[in-house]
Amino acid sequence: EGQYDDRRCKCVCPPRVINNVTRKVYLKNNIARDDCECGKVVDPLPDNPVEFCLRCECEYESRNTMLMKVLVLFVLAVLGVLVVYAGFVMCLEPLCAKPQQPTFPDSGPRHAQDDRPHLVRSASMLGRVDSARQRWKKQVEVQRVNVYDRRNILS
Amino acid sequence: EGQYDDRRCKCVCPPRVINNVTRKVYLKNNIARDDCECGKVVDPLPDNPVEFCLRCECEYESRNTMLMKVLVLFVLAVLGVLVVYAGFVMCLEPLCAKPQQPTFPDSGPRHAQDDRPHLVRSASMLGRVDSARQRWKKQVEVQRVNVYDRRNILS
Amino acid sequence: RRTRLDASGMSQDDISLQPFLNSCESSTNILDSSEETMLEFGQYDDFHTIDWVRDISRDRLRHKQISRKSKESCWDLIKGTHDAWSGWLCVLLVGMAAGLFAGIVDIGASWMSDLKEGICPEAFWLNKEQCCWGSNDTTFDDRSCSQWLTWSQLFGIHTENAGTYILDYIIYVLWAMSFSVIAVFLVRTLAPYACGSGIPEIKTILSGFIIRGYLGKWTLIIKSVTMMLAVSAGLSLGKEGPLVHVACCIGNFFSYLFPKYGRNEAKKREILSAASAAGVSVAFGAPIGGVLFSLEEVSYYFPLKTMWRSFFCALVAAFILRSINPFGNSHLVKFYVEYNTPWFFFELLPFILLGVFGGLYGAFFNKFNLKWCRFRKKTRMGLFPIAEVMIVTFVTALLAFPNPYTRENTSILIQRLFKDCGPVDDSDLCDYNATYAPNLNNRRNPYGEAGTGVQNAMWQLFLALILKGILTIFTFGMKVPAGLFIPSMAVGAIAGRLIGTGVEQLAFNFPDWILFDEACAGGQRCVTPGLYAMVGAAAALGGVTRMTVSLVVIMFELTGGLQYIIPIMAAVMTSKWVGDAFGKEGIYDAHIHLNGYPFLDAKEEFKHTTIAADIMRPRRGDPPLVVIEQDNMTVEELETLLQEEDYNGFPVVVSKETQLLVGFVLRRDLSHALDEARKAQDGVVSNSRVYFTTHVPGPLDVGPKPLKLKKMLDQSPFTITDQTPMEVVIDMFRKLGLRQCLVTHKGRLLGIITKKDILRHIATLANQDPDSIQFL
Amino acid sequence: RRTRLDASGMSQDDISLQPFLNSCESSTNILDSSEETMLEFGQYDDFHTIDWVRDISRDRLRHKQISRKSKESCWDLIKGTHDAWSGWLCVLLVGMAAGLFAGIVDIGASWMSDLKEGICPEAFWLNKEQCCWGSNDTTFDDRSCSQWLTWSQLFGIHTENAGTYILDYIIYVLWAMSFSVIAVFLVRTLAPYACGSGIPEIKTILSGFIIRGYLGKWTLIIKSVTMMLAVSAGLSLGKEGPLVHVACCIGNFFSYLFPKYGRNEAKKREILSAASAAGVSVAFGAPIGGVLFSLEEVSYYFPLKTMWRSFFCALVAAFILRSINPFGNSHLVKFYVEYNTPWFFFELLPFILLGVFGGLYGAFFNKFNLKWCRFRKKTRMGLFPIAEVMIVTFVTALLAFPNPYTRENTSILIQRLFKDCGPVDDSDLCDYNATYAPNLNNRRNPYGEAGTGVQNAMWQLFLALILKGILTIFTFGMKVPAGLFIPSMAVGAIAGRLIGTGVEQLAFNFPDWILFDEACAGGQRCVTPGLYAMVGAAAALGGVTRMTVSLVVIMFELTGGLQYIIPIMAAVMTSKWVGDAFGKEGIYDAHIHLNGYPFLDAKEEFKHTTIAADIMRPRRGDPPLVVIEQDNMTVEELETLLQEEDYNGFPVVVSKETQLLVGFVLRRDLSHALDEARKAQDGVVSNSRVYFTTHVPGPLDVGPKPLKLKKMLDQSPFTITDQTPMEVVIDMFRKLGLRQCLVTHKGRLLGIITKKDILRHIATLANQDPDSIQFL
Repeated sequence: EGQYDDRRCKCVCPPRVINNVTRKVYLKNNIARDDCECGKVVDPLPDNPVEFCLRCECEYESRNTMLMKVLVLFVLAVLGVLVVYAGFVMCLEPLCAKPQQPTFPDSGPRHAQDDRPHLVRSASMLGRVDSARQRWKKQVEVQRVNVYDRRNILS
Repeated sequence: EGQYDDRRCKCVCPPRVINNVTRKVYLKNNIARDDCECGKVVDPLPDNPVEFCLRCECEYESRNTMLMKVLVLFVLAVLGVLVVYAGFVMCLEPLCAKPQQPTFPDSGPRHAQDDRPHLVRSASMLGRVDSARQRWKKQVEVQRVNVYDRRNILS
Repeated sequence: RRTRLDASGMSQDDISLQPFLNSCESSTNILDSSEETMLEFGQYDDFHTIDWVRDISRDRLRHKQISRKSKESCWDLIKGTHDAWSGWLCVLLVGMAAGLFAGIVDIGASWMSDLKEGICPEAFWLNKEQCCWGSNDTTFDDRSCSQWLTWSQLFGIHTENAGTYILDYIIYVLWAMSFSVIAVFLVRTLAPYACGSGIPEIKTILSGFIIRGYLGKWTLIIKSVTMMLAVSAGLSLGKEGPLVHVACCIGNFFSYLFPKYGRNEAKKREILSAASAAGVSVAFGAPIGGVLFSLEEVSYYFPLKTMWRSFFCALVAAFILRSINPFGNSHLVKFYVEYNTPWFFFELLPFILLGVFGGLYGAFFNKFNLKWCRFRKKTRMGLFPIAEVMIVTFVTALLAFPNPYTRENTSILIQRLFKDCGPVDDSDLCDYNATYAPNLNNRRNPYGEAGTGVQNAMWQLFLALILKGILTIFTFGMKVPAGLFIPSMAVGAIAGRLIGTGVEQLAFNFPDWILFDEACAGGQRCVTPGLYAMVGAAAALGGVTRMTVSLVVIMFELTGGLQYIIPIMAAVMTSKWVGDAFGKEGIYDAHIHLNGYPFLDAKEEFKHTTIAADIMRPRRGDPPLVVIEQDNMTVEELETLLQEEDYNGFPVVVSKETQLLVGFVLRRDLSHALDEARKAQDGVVSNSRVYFTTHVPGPLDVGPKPLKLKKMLDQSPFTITDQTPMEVVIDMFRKLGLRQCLVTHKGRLLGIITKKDILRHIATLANQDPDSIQFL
Repeated sequence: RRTRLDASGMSQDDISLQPFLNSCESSTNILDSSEETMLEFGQYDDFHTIDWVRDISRDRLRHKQISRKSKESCWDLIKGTHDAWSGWLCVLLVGMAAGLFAGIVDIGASWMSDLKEGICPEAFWLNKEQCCWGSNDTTFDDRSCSQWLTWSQLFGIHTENAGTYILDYIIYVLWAMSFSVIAVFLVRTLAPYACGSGIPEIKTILSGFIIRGYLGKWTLIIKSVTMMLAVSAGLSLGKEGPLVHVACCIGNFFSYLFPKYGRNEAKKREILSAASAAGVSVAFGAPIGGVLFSLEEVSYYFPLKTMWRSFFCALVAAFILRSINPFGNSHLVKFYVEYNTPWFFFELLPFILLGVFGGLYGAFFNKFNLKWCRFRKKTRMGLFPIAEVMIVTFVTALLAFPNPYTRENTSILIQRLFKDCGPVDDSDLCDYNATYAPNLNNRRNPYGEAGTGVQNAMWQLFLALILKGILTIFTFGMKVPAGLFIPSMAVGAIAGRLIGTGVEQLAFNFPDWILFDEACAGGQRCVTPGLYAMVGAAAALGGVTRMTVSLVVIMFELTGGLQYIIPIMAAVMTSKWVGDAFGKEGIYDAHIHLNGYPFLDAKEEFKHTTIAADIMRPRRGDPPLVVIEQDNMTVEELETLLQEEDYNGFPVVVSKETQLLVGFVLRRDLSHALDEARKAQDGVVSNSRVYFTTHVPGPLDVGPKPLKLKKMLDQSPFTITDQTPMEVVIDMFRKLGLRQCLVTHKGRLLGIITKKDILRHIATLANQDPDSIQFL
């Protein structure tokens, strides 16, 4: 019924009692910018329309509900994927993979010296992706150690 | 007759023919800020005052003619003094004083090494002023040479 | 100065850097051409400081190569042109992406926030305001309508009683808890660097520090998403600081598309500088304020060079965000207001009072937040970040729900406080006992004695002030994305509105007081409480962050009226002075110090009269400086040296006796070169001589084949004499972006000063623990 | 490097400096304390470059003395506090005075301008607008009224015919001639430095150059007065640039009240930087724009440090000027306008076109103005400045009177062009064949087919465009105060209005063109010609000056609407790029080069790969560098050295064989010390040895009493190696504010590089005449 339209004209007028309700705001959806005038928006016009309308202030407003819908759905999708993926990383992987304790014996941030060789060796696409993921996981591990365990950055 | 007052209320209204003249602007001087309303400014109000006045836009404005008067007179005074003094410096002084040609033999800007001794010697007030004036004159001379004769600065 | 440095040729890097590293690797033949060497040896290790001079020189060489090449063929000319324009293209992309991200975050966060209270069943993707946007049954300018259902209504209970209140209460708390748990879980699992505000780290990174992954793609995605969640959870935090971090991540991402920036850390920071301007621009809808923020707070080495480009970037971002129009009000921020009422001279007094409040609040907040953060850092408490977030969220939600001013999103609260009461406002805050003419044409705002609504609102606001003021201390620093612009502004705005309403009532009841001059004479309305809220917000924010010009300009752009600059400036100035009296540092600098980042503040003046000899290593009694002789050391000796010492680099001298300086060689270059030479098997053996000179004895010499390493010698290390005043030395480090500087006396090498030495020296002189400076 | 330097201990100075010089002199005992030496040896010669590092060190020592003293007594504590606050106090005074001067100039100039046309006999001190301000017989929003009499009316002729026209014409020309003659006469007689715009010189001075008297009191007074005269003469010039100069004079004046600033050239420039911000602030009513102008164009050594203080100064100045309210419209500039109409996307095309026009005009203007100025400088024409001004004024007045748009003051013209046609505008520019509803409540602006009035106006404006465009070339550079902001803006505004009206008519006649999208559909008014005028003004100004951010912000502050930033930015950007394609320099930089000021641009990037050894003196084949041995020269030898060589300073080495650098001694310090030692008669004779070392052979040595000069040795001269890339060297000179730098190789002194060498090198690489660099 035009409830979620993208264009409206909003008139703010002096208070007036209609059907026992004091009314100040009048809206009309889906109206052209040019038609945004008191006379075309205020539905039961009072007896002195000119004087009444001179006291109204009408404003044309527009929004984009389609964009909002798309963005909110996008956000929800991303959020869902991330949560599932994070759950996978957190819970399942440690079970599947062989136990691999994070070892950071030295006090300095650790560098994965053995990364590039991996990369160079695995020429296939799958291997590449896998090695990138491994490297990413190591990086996250380093971040986690810095932030949560050693707490030396991001107070 | 309040012609040069400091406060006015100016109403811009829809054009209206009064005494064969189309009038849009109505002024009223020397009026309080609170009274700056169409009803109190537009003198022969038309028959439909409410509707007419709703279409007017009134603005209260103020200025300071006293300040303008003082500043303009001040500017005139300064200008007069400067012109007279410049005339004196330009025309009379060369006649009174012994002819003193500006000598700038070297290419670098000249420095008046013999200024401070003057200053130290002349302890009296008059002498001080005089020596300051002499130094100022030399400085102006340097400026003049730089700007007009050698034209090396202020293209 | 003994920093740790691993000897791996190239270190682990962001994934997106990989193609460049590959191409980099394939052409690494360091003994060939000095230009190649310069171009390829550009990677830094994690948590190290970059060498601005070196990077800028690399860029110049690259530029020269390209412009030389571009005369050869048409294609190269196009490539050259592309290179010349890539800076503008890059900031254009960054600005567009920053605007888009800000739009997504704005829409997502406002939708999720309202999810705590209810839903729009017919179009669930709309938030409360948008749900009621076209509702014809709106009678007043209010936000509720029949389309929007609270959760209890959704469950079919349409009466309002204690039961529905408690049901809504529980659902509110549950939503808040689940949002924050998801946020902290995502951060912990996928991108730990996404937590916090990010501005201290951005400042440090732009001053030339490397934190690998801090501006990575995962950080970008996780921070964007969790930012929405954290805001929606109703925590006392904002998304403005994190937006700056997100913008910088975007800048980092796009800079990899342009080798000019992606492969040169110094040049990349030009893009980051512009990106941070874009971040502030979209966070506050203030492009000019963003540029000034970038200039005043963030940029380091090139304050003016990038200004025009930053401005462009900030404008593009603002333009895109405006096209998205996330709030449906055609402004970039929720709390944009446009005043037209004048302010009067006597009001400067309450404004300055607000400044004092802001300064005191800033000092209070900074002190206790720092204490709490230090406590978290040092004790076992920091080991339970998830539990901490859950507890804080629970407490926040529990305390926030009963008070209408804390229940709603903080942005909406600020908007409510900033807004002046209009003729059609029927909220509590505008409940004045006033009868006013219906002549809407000269729209008079309501004015009169405060009604019960206003009195209630004052109490509730006061409670909200205390709640927000205290909760923020515990919230800022938690392991979720958390900015403090919004909560600080909220605290200031509440205080401002309280004082503003007080002054207004005073002026109404005693309009003839001498103080009110003639402004309020005749019962005229002379006080705008909304303006006080705005000034208060500026003051509180100024007290916490100690920003100056950029803050004033941001607030000015929020109001859009030049005439309010003077009140805002008066308050911010007072706030800064009062705040400085209790503690010199803004919250960001304090966090930088807390974490011990190697940040050499560009604005602080060094007031002491020490000289270089006091700071330089080796100190009196230390073993002499480790140096390399230019033509008198063997490969083996150098290898031993590299194993025994862990300095970042070594000065090369004519001989150990004369100590005449020849140049400086970096550890990683040297070790790489020795490795390569060993591998190449062209006759270099352990007792081959290493020559850093042009003239190398020919083959008629006896002995093994010599190794020529002159190409990798930095022949123009910065030197100062031992008598140089420290302020000059510090100025050199700051302005030229040095990493180290050699100290000489009468031409002979005496010692070395590094950035870390300087930071420790400054810390010592300020009676702080010099060992707090951690990295380098 | 062979610059001339006289040996007088202290040079001639401004009069107000005298007391300080005296006190300075009385305590000059250079052999006593090094601190004293540092504090007192601070004067520079005319047309020399200051040494920033040295001056900053001097300030630090002074600060240390004061804070040490302030613990002693209560009075000293007060003095210490005053010293700490003197910066703020000084800029407060400067801001207030700048606002006052701007007010006087504004009122005086607008009054005198109208004097050419007539007078207000009942209150002669009011200009035309103010004369008619309260006139009740005003029927339209027009400026003429019965109180204001033209000269012919004053002579009793009340009919309008050819005779009165000619009479008014003659009187107009006469007034113009007399104003300009008085102006040029006053400038020539009392303060020749008051002529011109002043901005190139201010830029140079702030970069560390000394021009004695350029910021003196006489310059201040004469420039203020003659500025009004020049504007009133109707010449094609503005008062905005000169206002910046005047503000700097005020800054200089007040800095002498505070020894911290008055006696330290480097510190004084902090005040001058703030003063220039205040100057722009009052010139355009744009405080933020002023600060950015100061930052972008003028400030040099301390871009960010003074920003907050500059902002304060600019705001104070704006506040004072606003209180004076010179135009009676409660705005700071005549041509302030506030638009509310939106702009549409398709309009970017004409805006970019305007940018192209602006860039072309800028390039054209810069080229021919420079040619004309060079012609004036090099030929005999420059010897007749008074005649030149008279001729130009005569031609200007003669051509300006017939055209109503050139007859009036340029500010009024710009105001007229910027203003959108309102419902009550009845001027030619708003003469549309349109009937519109009398519903003033939704005030629709007139819109329709252009009437004859508009068509006439277009022709007249086109003629005005050509006239202004050409006359400005000959006007800028004449020996009267002359800014070019206003004429450039006028040219751009005319072009903008022309194009804007064209687009408007196009949109009216073909509203359905694809280009106009749906913005103009249904005959809606979609084009605001006033906005085009504003964009055009920005573009033309951008083309001439090549300002960027500050220009956009200034224009934004003139309109007060954030939404117009994007059009303005698009135009300014295009204009800068188009302008840069024809010539890299803005007009100010071009004039700096024309005059050969030693200005090292802080923003230009050095793109070449030369090294220090290429620039350093002595060149290959030159005689070796003149050095002083630290303990091996007699007083006589040094005196001979000083007589024979005219270098600014001499390096001190261990011995001529080793060339190991010990320090650097300034010529004037050395010669002063030798003089003093000779005068003191304590045993120093011609063959006394001079020692620059700490250890001096005791009295058991044979020979005359030695002279110890270690105190005056600068033991920390800046050194670089001969292999240092020039871009690093230039960066050091720019950022650290060096005057000279010593070049070493393997610890041994090789040569020296001065700022002049660098400037000449840059000029050579840019294919310019290196000898154009005159001073240093």
